[in-house]
Amino acid sequence: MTLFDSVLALLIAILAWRSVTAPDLYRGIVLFITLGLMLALSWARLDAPDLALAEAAIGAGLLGILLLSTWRVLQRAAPRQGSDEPASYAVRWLAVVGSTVFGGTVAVALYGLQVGSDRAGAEALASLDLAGIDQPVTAVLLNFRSYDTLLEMGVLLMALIGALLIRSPLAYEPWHGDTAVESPLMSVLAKVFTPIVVLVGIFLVWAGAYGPGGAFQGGAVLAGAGVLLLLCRRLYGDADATLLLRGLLVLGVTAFIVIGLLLMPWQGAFLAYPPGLVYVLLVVIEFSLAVSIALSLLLLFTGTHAVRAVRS
Amino acid sequence: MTEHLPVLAVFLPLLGGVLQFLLGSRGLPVWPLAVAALTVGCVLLLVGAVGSNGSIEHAIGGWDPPLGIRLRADGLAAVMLLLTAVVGAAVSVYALGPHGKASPQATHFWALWLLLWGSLNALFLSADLFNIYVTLELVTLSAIPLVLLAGPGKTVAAALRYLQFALFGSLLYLLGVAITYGLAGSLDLALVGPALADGGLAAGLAAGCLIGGVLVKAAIVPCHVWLPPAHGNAPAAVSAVLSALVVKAAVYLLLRFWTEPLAGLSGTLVAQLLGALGAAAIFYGSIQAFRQERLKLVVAYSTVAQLGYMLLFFPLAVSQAWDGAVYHGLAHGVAKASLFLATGNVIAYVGHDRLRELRGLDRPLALSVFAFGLASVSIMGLPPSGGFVAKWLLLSAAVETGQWWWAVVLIIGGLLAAAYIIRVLRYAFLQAPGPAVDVQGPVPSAVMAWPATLLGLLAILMGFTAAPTLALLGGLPGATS
Amino acid sequence: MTALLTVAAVILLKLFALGLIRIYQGPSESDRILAVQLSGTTTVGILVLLSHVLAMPALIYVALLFVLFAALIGVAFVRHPGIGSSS
Amino acid sequence: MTDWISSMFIIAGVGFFLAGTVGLLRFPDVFTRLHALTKADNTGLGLLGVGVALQGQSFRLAVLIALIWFLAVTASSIACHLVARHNLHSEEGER
Amino acid sequence: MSSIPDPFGLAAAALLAVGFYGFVTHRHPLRRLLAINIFGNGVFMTLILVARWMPGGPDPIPHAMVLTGIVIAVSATAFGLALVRRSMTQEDGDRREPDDD
Repeated sequence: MTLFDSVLALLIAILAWRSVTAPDLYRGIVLFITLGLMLALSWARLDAPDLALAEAAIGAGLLGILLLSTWRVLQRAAPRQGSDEPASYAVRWLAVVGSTVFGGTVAVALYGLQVGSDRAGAEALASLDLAGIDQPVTAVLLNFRSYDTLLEMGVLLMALIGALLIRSPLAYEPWHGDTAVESPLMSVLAKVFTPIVVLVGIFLVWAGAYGPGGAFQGGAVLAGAGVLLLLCRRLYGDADATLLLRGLLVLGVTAFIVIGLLLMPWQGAFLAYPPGLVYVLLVVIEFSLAVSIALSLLLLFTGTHAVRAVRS
Repeated sequence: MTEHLPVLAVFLPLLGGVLQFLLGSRGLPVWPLAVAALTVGCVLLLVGAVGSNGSIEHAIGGWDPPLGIRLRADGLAAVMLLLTAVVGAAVSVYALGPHGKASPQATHFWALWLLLWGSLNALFLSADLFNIYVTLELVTLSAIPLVLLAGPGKTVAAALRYLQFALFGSLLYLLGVAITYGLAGSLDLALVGPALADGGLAAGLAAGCLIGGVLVKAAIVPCHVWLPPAHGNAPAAVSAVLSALVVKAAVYLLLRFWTEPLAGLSGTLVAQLLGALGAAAIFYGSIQAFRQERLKLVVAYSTVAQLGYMLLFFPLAVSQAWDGAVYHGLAHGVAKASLFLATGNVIAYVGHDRLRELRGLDRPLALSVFAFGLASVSIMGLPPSGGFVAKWLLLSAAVETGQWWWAVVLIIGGLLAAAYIIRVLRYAFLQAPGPAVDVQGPVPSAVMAWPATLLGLLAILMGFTAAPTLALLGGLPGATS
Repeated sequence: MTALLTVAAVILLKLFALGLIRIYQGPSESDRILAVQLSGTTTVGILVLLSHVLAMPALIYVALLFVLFAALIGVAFVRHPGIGSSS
Repeated sequence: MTDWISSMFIIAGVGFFLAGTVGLLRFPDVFTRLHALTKADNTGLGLLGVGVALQGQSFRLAVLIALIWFLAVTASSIACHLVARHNLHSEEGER
Repeated sequence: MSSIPDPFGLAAAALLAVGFYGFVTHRHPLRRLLAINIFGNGVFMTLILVARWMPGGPDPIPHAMVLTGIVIAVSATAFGLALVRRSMTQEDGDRREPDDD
C-alpha cells in the first residue's frame, strides 16, 4: 500500500497546485472537485471513513455543485471577466518563497511530532460505554464535546442568515441556451434518483449510532436530494418562509439547547444526560440535527428563505 | 445556582436570538429587549459571584477535561463579560431607534445581535482551544451579516474581504490547534502549557499559528485592510459592537494565550515583535485616521490604532502592563462605542458623514456632540478618563522595565490621537454655520442620543473606577506580586 | 489475493492521473466535465477495491455517495442559473 | 476457484478502465470521448464489482455493489447525454 | 510512541503551502475562496494524521474536530459564494478601490 499512498499523496499535491495556479476559474473549480475525490480516498486510507463520507457529500459534492453554479452565474453576468489580473511578479516570488518555507516547516514539524498515548482520545475510547453510543466519533460529537456541535449549528444558522441578507439567490429558470430543461431524462433523474438519495441520507443518519455516518453526512445527502430536485425543476427557491420551515431550520440547535437547559438542574451540568435516557435523547438530537442541517445546506445553496414544489 | 451562571450567560442570548429568527418580526421590540435585560442581569450576577468567590467553572456534560470542555469565568473573562454587557445594553437601547419597528430588517438585526452577544460570551468563557475556534467562527459569522444590514450594495465588498481574512485567520489558528493537540493530547487551556513549552519546532510552529491566526482576526497591521471598510460602512449600532467588542475579542485571546498556554514559551523576541506590531498599528492607524475625509472612517482607523496599545503588554509583561492593557481594552470599548453611536446620530440627522461639510452641528445635536467630546477625551488619553488610567499604567510599566522606547511610542500615539480627534472637532462641530445636508432626518430621539452620552460619561468615570475593576481582574496570571 | 486488489487499485489511481491530462488540456468545458465524470467512476472503482483490501465496509457507502453526487455535478454543469429577482 | 474467477473479473475490469482512459485521451472530439466514458468505464466498474463481491461473499455487499453499478450506469448516461446536448447547443450558439 | 513517516504528511504540507500561496496571490474573490478551502483541507489532513498516530486506534476527537471544521468551512464558503455572486453581478460598478499595501 505504500506505493498507493505515495501516488495518492503526490496526486493531491499536484491537484492542489494546479487548481490554485490554473489559468482560468473554471479549470480551478474542476480541479478542486477532483481534489475532493482524492482527499476522500486518502481519508479512507487514513482510517477515517466518517470523514471520507463527509468529504464525498459536503466537500466534493455540495460544494462542488455550488461552485459550478456560481461560476455559471458569473459567466453569464460578466462574460468578459474571464480571469483575474495576476499578482505582480515580485509578489508572486515572495509568496512562493513564503509558502515554501511555511510548508517546509510544517512538514518537518509533523515528522518530528512525538505523539504520546496519554491523550484525551484514549480516554474517549475508554469511556465509550458511559457515552450511550458505540461509535466513537458520534459519541464525541454528541456527548463528550457536544458543546462544539451545538455551537457549530449556530454557525450554520448564521451563515444562512447572512446568505439570505445578501439577496443573491441562485435562480434556475429557463432561458436561452439552457438546453437541459427540455430533456426528458431530467424527469427520469428526478424520479429514480431522488428516492434513493433520500433513503441513503436517512440510512446514514441512522447508521451514525453504530458505524460510520451521522447527522452531518446524512443531512448533507438529504440536502443533495433537494439540490437534485432544484436542478430538475421540481423545486424552486421562494421568498417567504412559513413558521414551520423556520422551525425545522432551528430545530437542531433548539432541541440541543432546550434538552441541555431542562436537564441541567437535575444533572448538575449543561448537556449531561441521565444514563437511562441517553440513547433515546441522542437519537432525538441526531435526527433533529440532520433535519436542520439538510434544510440549512439546501437554503444556503439556493440563497432563498424557502423552497417550494413546482406545481405542474 | 452559581455554577450554572456561565451556561445561562451564553445560552440566554443565543436561544433568544434563535427564537427571534423563528418568530420573525413578531414580538419586536419587546422580546429582544427582555432577552437583553435578562442577559445583563445574568452577567451582573456572574460578575458579582466571580468578584466575591473567585473563578467559576462548569464542565459541560459533566465530562471533565481533557475529555470534555470547560466553561470558566475568571477575572479576565469577567471584565470582558462586563464590558460586553455595558456596551450591549447601550447598543440594544440605541437600536430601538433605527431597528425598533417590526420589519424583516429589524428581525435580522435583533436575531443576529443576540446571537453575536451569546457568541461573545461563549468566547470569553471558553477554556478549550478547539471550542475557541468554533466561537471565533460564531463571532465572525454573526458579525459579517450585521455589516450587510447597511444594505448589501454598499457593504458587500467590505463583507467579502472581511470574510476572506477571517476564514484564513481561523484556519491558521486551527492548524495551531491541530499541532497542539498532537503535542499535548489535550485541548484544555490549562493542560496544553507544558507541551507547548518544550521549545521544539512543532511547539514553536503551533504557537506561531495560534498567535498568527488571532492576529489576522484582530485586524493588527498588516492584516487590518478589511477593518476600515467593514466598520466604516456598517450601521452605527453594528460599528459600535464591532469596534468595541468583536476585534477586542481577538486581542483578548492573545492576552489569554500569552499568559496561560504559551506562558512557558521563552519568547522575548516574539514579545518585542508583537510590541513592534502594536507600535506600527498605533502610528499607521493614527496617520490614516488623520487623512480620512469621512467621519466614520476616522473612527474606524482610530480602532486600528487603539488596538495597538493592547499589544504593548507583550514586551512589557509586568503586572502594571497587564492591568494597563486590559483596562485600555475596556476603556477603549466604552469610548469607541460612544463615538460610533454619536456618529450614527450625525448620519441619521444629515444623511452623510463627509467631514468638511459637517459644520455647526453642536446646536441641533448637542447631546451627541457632547458624547463625542467626552469619549474623545478617553481616546486621547487625557485625565480624568479610563483611557488616561490605562495609558498611565502602560507608561509606568515601560519606565519600570526600563524600556523607554515603548514610553515614546505611547506619548507619540497620544499626540497623534489628539491630532485626528481635534481635526474632527474643528471641522465638524465648531465651525458655524450649519451643515450641508443630503437627506434631512429628524433630530435623534432620546433613545438614540442618551446611550451615546451615557457611554461617553462612563468613559470619563472610568478614570475613577480603575481600582475595583482591576481588583476583579485579579492581576497578571502567574505573577508573584 | 489482497496483493492483486492492491495492484489493481494502484493501476486505477495511475489511470486517474492520466485522466487529469484531459481535465487540464480541455479544450472545451464539456471535455473537462466529462473527464471529471470519468475520474469519479475511477474513484468509485478504487473505493470498491479498497473496501475489501482495508476491510472497511463503510467505503462502499462513500462510493455510493460519489456516484450520486457525480450525477448532480453533471446536471449542475448544464444548468444556467441566474441571480433571482431580489426576494 | 472463487479466487481465480474473481481475479479474472478484476483484471478484466481494470482492462476496461484502461481502455476508457486511453479513449478519453486519444479520441478526437467530445462526442467520441463520450463513448469512452459511458461504455468502457461502466463495464469496467461492473466487472470490478463482480470480482470484489465474489471475494466479499456477503449478500449485503453484493446488493450494495449492484446498486452502485446501476446508479453509475444511469448517472453517467444521463450526465453524458446532457453534456452532449449542451455541447451541441453551445457550439451552435457560439459559432 | 513514534510517528511513522508517511507521504500524507508531505501532502498536508503541500496543501497548506499551496493554499497559502493562492490566498496571497489571487485577487479574484472566488479563487481566494478556493485557496482558503485548499488550505483548510491541509489543516484537516494534519488533524487526521494526528488522530492516526495515536497508539491504540484512530483518535475520535480530531475526527470530530474535522467534521465540525468541514461543516463550518462549507457554510462559510457558501455564504462567501453568495457574496461573490452579489459583488460581481452588481450593475452599479462597485469598483474595488486599490489596496494601500
